[in-house]
Amino acid sequence: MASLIIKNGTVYDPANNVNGEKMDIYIKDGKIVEKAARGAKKIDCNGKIIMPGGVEIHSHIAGGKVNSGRLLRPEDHKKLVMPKTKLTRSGSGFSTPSTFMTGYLYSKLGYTTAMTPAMPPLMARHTHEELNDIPMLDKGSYPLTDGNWFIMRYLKDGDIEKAAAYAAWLLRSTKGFALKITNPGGTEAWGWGKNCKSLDDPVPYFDITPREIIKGLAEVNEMLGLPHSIHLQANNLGRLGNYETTIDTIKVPSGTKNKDRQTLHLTHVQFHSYGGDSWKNFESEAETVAKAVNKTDNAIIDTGNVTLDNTTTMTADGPMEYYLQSLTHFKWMNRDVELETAPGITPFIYSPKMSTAAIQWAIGLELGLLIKDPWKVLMTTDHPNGGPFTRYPRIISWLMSRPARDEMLEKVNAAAGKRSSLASIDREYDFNDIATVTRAGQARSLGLSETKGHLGIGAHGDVAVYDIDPDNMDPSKDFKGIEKAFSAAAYTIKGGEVLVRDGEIVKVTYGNTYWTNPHVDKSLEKEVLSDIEYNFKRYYSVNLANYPVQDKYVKNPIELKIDAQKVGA
Amino acid sequence: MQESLSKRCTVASDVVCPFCGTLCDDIEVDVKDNKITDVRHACRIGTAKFFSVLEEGRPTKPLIRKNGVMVETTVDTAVKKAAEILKKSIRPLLYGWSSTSCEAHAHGIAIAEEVGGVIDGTTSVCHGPSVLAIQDVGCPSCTLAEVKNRADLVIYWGCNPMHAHPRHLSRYTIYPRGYFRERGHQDRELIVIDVRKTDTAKIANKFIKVDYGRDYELLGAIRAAVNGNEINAEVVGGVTKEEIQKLAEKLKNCQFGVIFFGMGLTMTSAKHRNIDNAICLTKDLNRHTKFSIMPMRGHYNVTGFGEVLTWQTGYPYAVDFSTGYPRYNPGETSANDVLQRGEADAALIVASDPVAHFPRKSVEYLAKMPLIYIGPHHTPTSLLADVFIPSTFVGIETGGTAYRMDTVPLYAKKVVDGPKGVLSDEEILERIYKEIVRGK
Amino acid sequence: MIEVNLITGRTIEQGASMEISKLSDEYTKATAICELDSEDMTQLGIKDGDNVKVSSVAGSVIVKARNATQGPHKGMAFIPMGPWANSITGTGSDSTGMPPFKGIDVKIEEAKAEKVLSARELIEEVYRGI
Amino acid sequence: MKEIILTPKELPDVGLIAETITPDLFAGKSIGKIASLLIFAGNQRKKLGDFFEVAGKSADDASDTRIVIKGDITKVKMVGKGTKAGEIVIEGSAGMYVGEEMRGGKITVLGNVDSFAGQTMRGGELVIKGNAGDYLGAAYRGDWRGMRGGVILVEGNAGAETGLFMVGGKIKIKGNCGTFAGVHMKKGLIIIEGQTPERAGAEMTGGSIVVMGDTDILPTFAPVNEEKNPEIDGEKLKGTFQTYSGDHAERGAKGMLYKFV
Repeated sequence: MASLIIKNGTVYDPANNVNGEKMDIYIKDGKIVEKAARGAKKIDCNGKIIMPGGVEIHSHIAGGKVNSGRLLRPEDHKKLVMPKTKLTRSGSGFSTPSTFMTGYLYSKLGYTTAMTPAMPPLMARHTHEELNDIPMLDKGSYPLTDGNWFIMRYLKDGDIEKAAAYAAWLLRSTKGFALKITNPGGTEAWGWGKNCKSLDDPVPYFDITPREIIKGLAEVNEMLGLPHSIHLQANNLGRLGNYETTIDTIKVPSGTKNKDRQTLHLTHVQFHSYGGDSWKNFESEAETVAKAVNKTDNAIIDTGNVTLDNTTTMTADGPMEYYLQSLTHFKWMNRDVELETAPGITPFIYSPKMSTAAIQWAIGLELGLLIKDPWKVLMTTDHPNGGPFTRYPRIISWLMSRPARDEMLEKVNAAAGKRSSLASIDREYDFNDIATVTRAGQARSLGLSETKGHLGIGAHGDVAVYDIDPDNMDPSKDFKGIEKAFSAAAYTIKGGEVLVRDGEIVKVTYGNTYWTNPHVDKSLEKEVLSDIEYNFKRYYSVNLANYPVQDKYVKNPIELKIDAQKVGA
Repeated sequence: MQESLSKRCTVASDVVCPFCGTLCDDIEVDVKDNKITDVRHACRIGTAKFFSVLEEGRPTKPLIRKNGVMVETTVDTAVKKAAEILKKSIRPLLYGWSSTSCEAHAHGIAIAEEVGGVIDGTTSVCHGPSVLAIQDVGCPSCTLAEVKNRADLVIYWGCNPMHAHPRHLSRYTIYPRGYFRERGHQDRELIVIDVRKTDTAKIANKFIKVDYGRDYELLGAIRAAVNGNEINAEVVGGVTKEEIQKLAEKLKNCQFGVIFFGMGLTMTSAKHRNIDNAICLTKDLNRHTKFSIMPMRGHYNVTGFGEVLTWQTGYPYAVDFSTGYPRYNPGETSANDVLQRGEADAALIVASDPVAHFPRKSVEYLAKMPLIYIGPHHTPTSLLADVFIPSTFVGIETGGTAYRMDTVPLYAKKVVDGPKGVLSDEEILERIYKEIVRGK
Repeated sequence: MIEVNLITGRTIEQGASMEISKLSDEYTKATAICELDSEDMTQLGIKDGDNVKVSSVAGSVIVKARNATQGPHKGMAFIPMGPWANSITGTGSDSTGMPPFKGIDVKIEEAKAEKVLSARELIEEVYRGI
Repeated sequence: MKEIILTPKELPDVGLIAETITPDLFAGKSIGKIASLLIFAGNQRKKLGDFFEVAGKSADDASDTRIVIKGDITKVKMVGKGTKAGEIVIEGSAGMYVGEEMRGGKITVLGNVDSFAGQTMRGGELVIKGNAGDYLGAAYRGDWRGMRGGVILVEGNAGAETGLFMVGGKIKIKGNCGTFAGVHMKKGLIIIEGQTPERAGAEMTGGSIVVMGDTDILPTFAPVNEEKNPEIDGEKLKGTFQTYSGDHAERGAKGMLYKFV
């Protein structure tokens, strides 16, 4: 494997407290090393900035729901196509790009890792098949546990250890990385066309509340010692006045502790910071939510920015997608998954002229700017829900430049200025902040900060270089230049290999898929397995033997073995 | 596999049946001396498929047409010839795919992209119209055990599972006991809507006979009734207004309803608009209760081909790579249209039999062009082929991924070895691909 | 001669025999048939098992008449999907991709003296000359 | 106005994709440059000049450029795609997608056109002297916003699903129209001077369809009243019309069907 010296660049590596220092980075055997290796290839980055490769904690890039979104939207695919080249496969899709194209597009932005957040366990094989067809990135996926009958019953019975043993089995069976919870309880209620409207609204026939599910799974997560915390999409996404549920939710797992990271990752909080009781008086409650995040030490969030595009919404929150299509009358897919969850999909046009969309745009930015500690707020669009990930450079320009935001505030519906605090916020991100919310913080939240999201010794040789000279560029003024530079990495280097040069793909690789494998006490596992066997025969539509994802479905796996044998012992 | 009886006799359990989109995964197959001796739990057609690997005179050697006669050749020569035909063609059609694995699909798509061809699946002549409808209005659906556990009202419209998906009713919909339907079929009502009293209709609680070609009007009238609007006719499609209104009330008042539909809707007058209206009815019903709808996908992996093609190109069938990027428009880029317009100049047919299942005019064009066929049996298509490379049976002699009609993916495992020297579709296609890119 | 509406589709016999082999006698037996309503058969003056000629604008084919078991459906004929049915299915797709496999206007005449071809014979006769 | 004359040579059976034939791309180009524009013949990247004799002169501005195609181009797809200004005259029949995504200017076809003509049109004028195929002035697959503006005039007949998901503009057919005219229509006007067998306005929620000849009206349309010499979207119609509202399969549908009596 080639060795590299990345010379003369200005480095932003917040995890190692390197904030805009001119220094050289050495890579050998795919990792960052202390000294230049003999014969190493030099890359001169004079007048450029250097960051760790981008890390994405929440982006719907693979799996049944994503593919249903693609199927649903030929008109979206016609809008953006990539022809085949000597090096790369062809593809199509603006809001839901095809797999090969997804990898290329992320790589062009300087990203080297992306996690897909919502995998119905029964469909896990599908998610992995797609992940295998996404080049350029390290990947992983989170099995959904929100409406899981086993989990709900164990938690209801107060049998937290069995719930943990089941969760361990589920991660192993799906080759999943972390526990995802989407609209806890609400997805099972959706089996009957209903929903859970507050944290204490019980799930029909299961006699358990969303609050109990979240609390229980947070405990399960820490009991198993998983790298990432629970990854939660709170109840009431997109509903008026939902900020109260959000603030309530942040407090639920406050009893759980972890010394290295949060115990709750609350996702795409833009969609959960809504005030008002009718769409006419819809307003931002981002300030209130940001305050709650500032106060807590157990939760961090990602933003879920709205980018004002014609996009495709997709979530395991079936009732929410139903509600959304009932407002727009657009086409709508629903895909309830037996005993597990209930994804839905519908297109959405965030028109800048619409007051709602303009306010949603403002909320995403407010969250980023009002949460004081950049380590507590990660930049996402909940791709493709708030907009496609290809808009990240634009969001970066908004975060770094008040004039950029002012220019937008002029263009979009005036409600954005009136019913959010965005117009009054002066804060502008610096490159260190950007590196935190797009890399370092994401890696830390995932529990992968040893190897990802930084440029210290031993880290993966994943590096992004952008054509920005920090000494001669004022991001606040030249926000268009910022957007342009972040749109096409000067270099994207992954595992020490140059994949992108001057915004063009120069090499195609397939990264690793991360999955976690916690082992609990053997006798507990046996007990839970016999329970699983009993219920599978009766209530699933597939035989138990055909459920777990076979090894062959994971290309280049990285199995994170976790000793959790104290559970049940 | 567990050992049983003698050393050479094994029982493979949890085998996935590679016949229809029901994708039963509870089959048991007895194997002795690498021969299938018994098949349990499968339906009549599934059983026939497992035993068909034993067909006498099954082709094991590739054939190439020389001076009008098919002569035996080696796999290498056949692969080279196939690659040559595809490279020479300026608009090849790559068709079929429903009866092979997703692993094979991926190689097929790579070939289509490399040679700038049109790739289409049997969906085109099956649930293609359903796809067009879904793309226009969406599709509220679910996996099959949702039906098993919750459904109290099941409708089969324009489909006849007793013939085409024989275990559908017993595994997923009517007969099984479910979590919320402990008494099985006693807890459910079955309605069949069709132009004739099919064998499925005969076991229904209610059979509604619709006039041929009037499904669209009937669907519209039911929607009007569900939505509280007047119907401006006394009889629609042979069904009285009162009966339509009663049916609408029944649909609104069930707890969990589902519509399964088949070729009786996709092939009949109005085609995709029948499905469109049926999906919109399902959407309307979700304002009142929980309702889902699902196409009865025919071949065991027709769904899988759509999935792979969609994630790799963005579109589920009828994809044209001639401009270097995927382009899609059934009616233009679909197999029968390309053929009947005379726009293809060579064809690669895999895991399907268009000569048996396409209209005569399409086949006339197929017969005129260089034709490559890959499949395990001699078929009407192999009879017209210029290159025929026999392959193994996926799910019997070769493992591979398949997607059930509700898009649940399963691994269809191998239970016996294929005939000596016979490669899988996946291997053959990979070799053709390598031959095409060699030297490029 | 009668004029009826033809639909084509699956039967379990066609399905099972197809999996055995489309070149088998079982397949011809299961698929080279036309299910007719008893009233229509009476009108034609034929009985179960007699050969009939089915013609559309696209062509014609000889198949065995069978009593419809999933009837009654006077005025409607059913031929299982396969090469016999497709000898008479029409052209075009109304620009949807889906050819007309159901709802074809056909004429049916008794053809007791004519032979039902096997799949192989049918293919060779119809297409080999092309 | 300056004219560029394209005379088709032998065209391949596999057909051509010629989205480069539009005044917007011809304007300001020399004959040689125009002849070297990209055309796909199957998977072959070819030059326009490989299939057409190119003569005449283009103007600097598209709006002053007229393209005249002398002959039959039934095998050629996408002529005039995205045209914003200028004129195209096809003195024969044309292939699929004529005037696709057209925004302005005028395209005249003296013969027939194949399916998908005027797909997702936004403006301009498309005149077809012969017959049109299916999906005239329709949306692309999956798009719920079809034709948004402009005028399509067909002097012969049109096929199925004319004006699918139409949200604006006008389509006028002097002859007969196939099934499902104006299906899913939301806005705009379709006038069928001949007959249309059935299902006009299926699932429409807005817009107007006028049928002068025979038609079977869906049972989900409700008779409203009789109107004399109505004026719809600026079109003055002569005679008495029975009006129907629908399609009441949809909730709150406000589509109008005018049937000549």
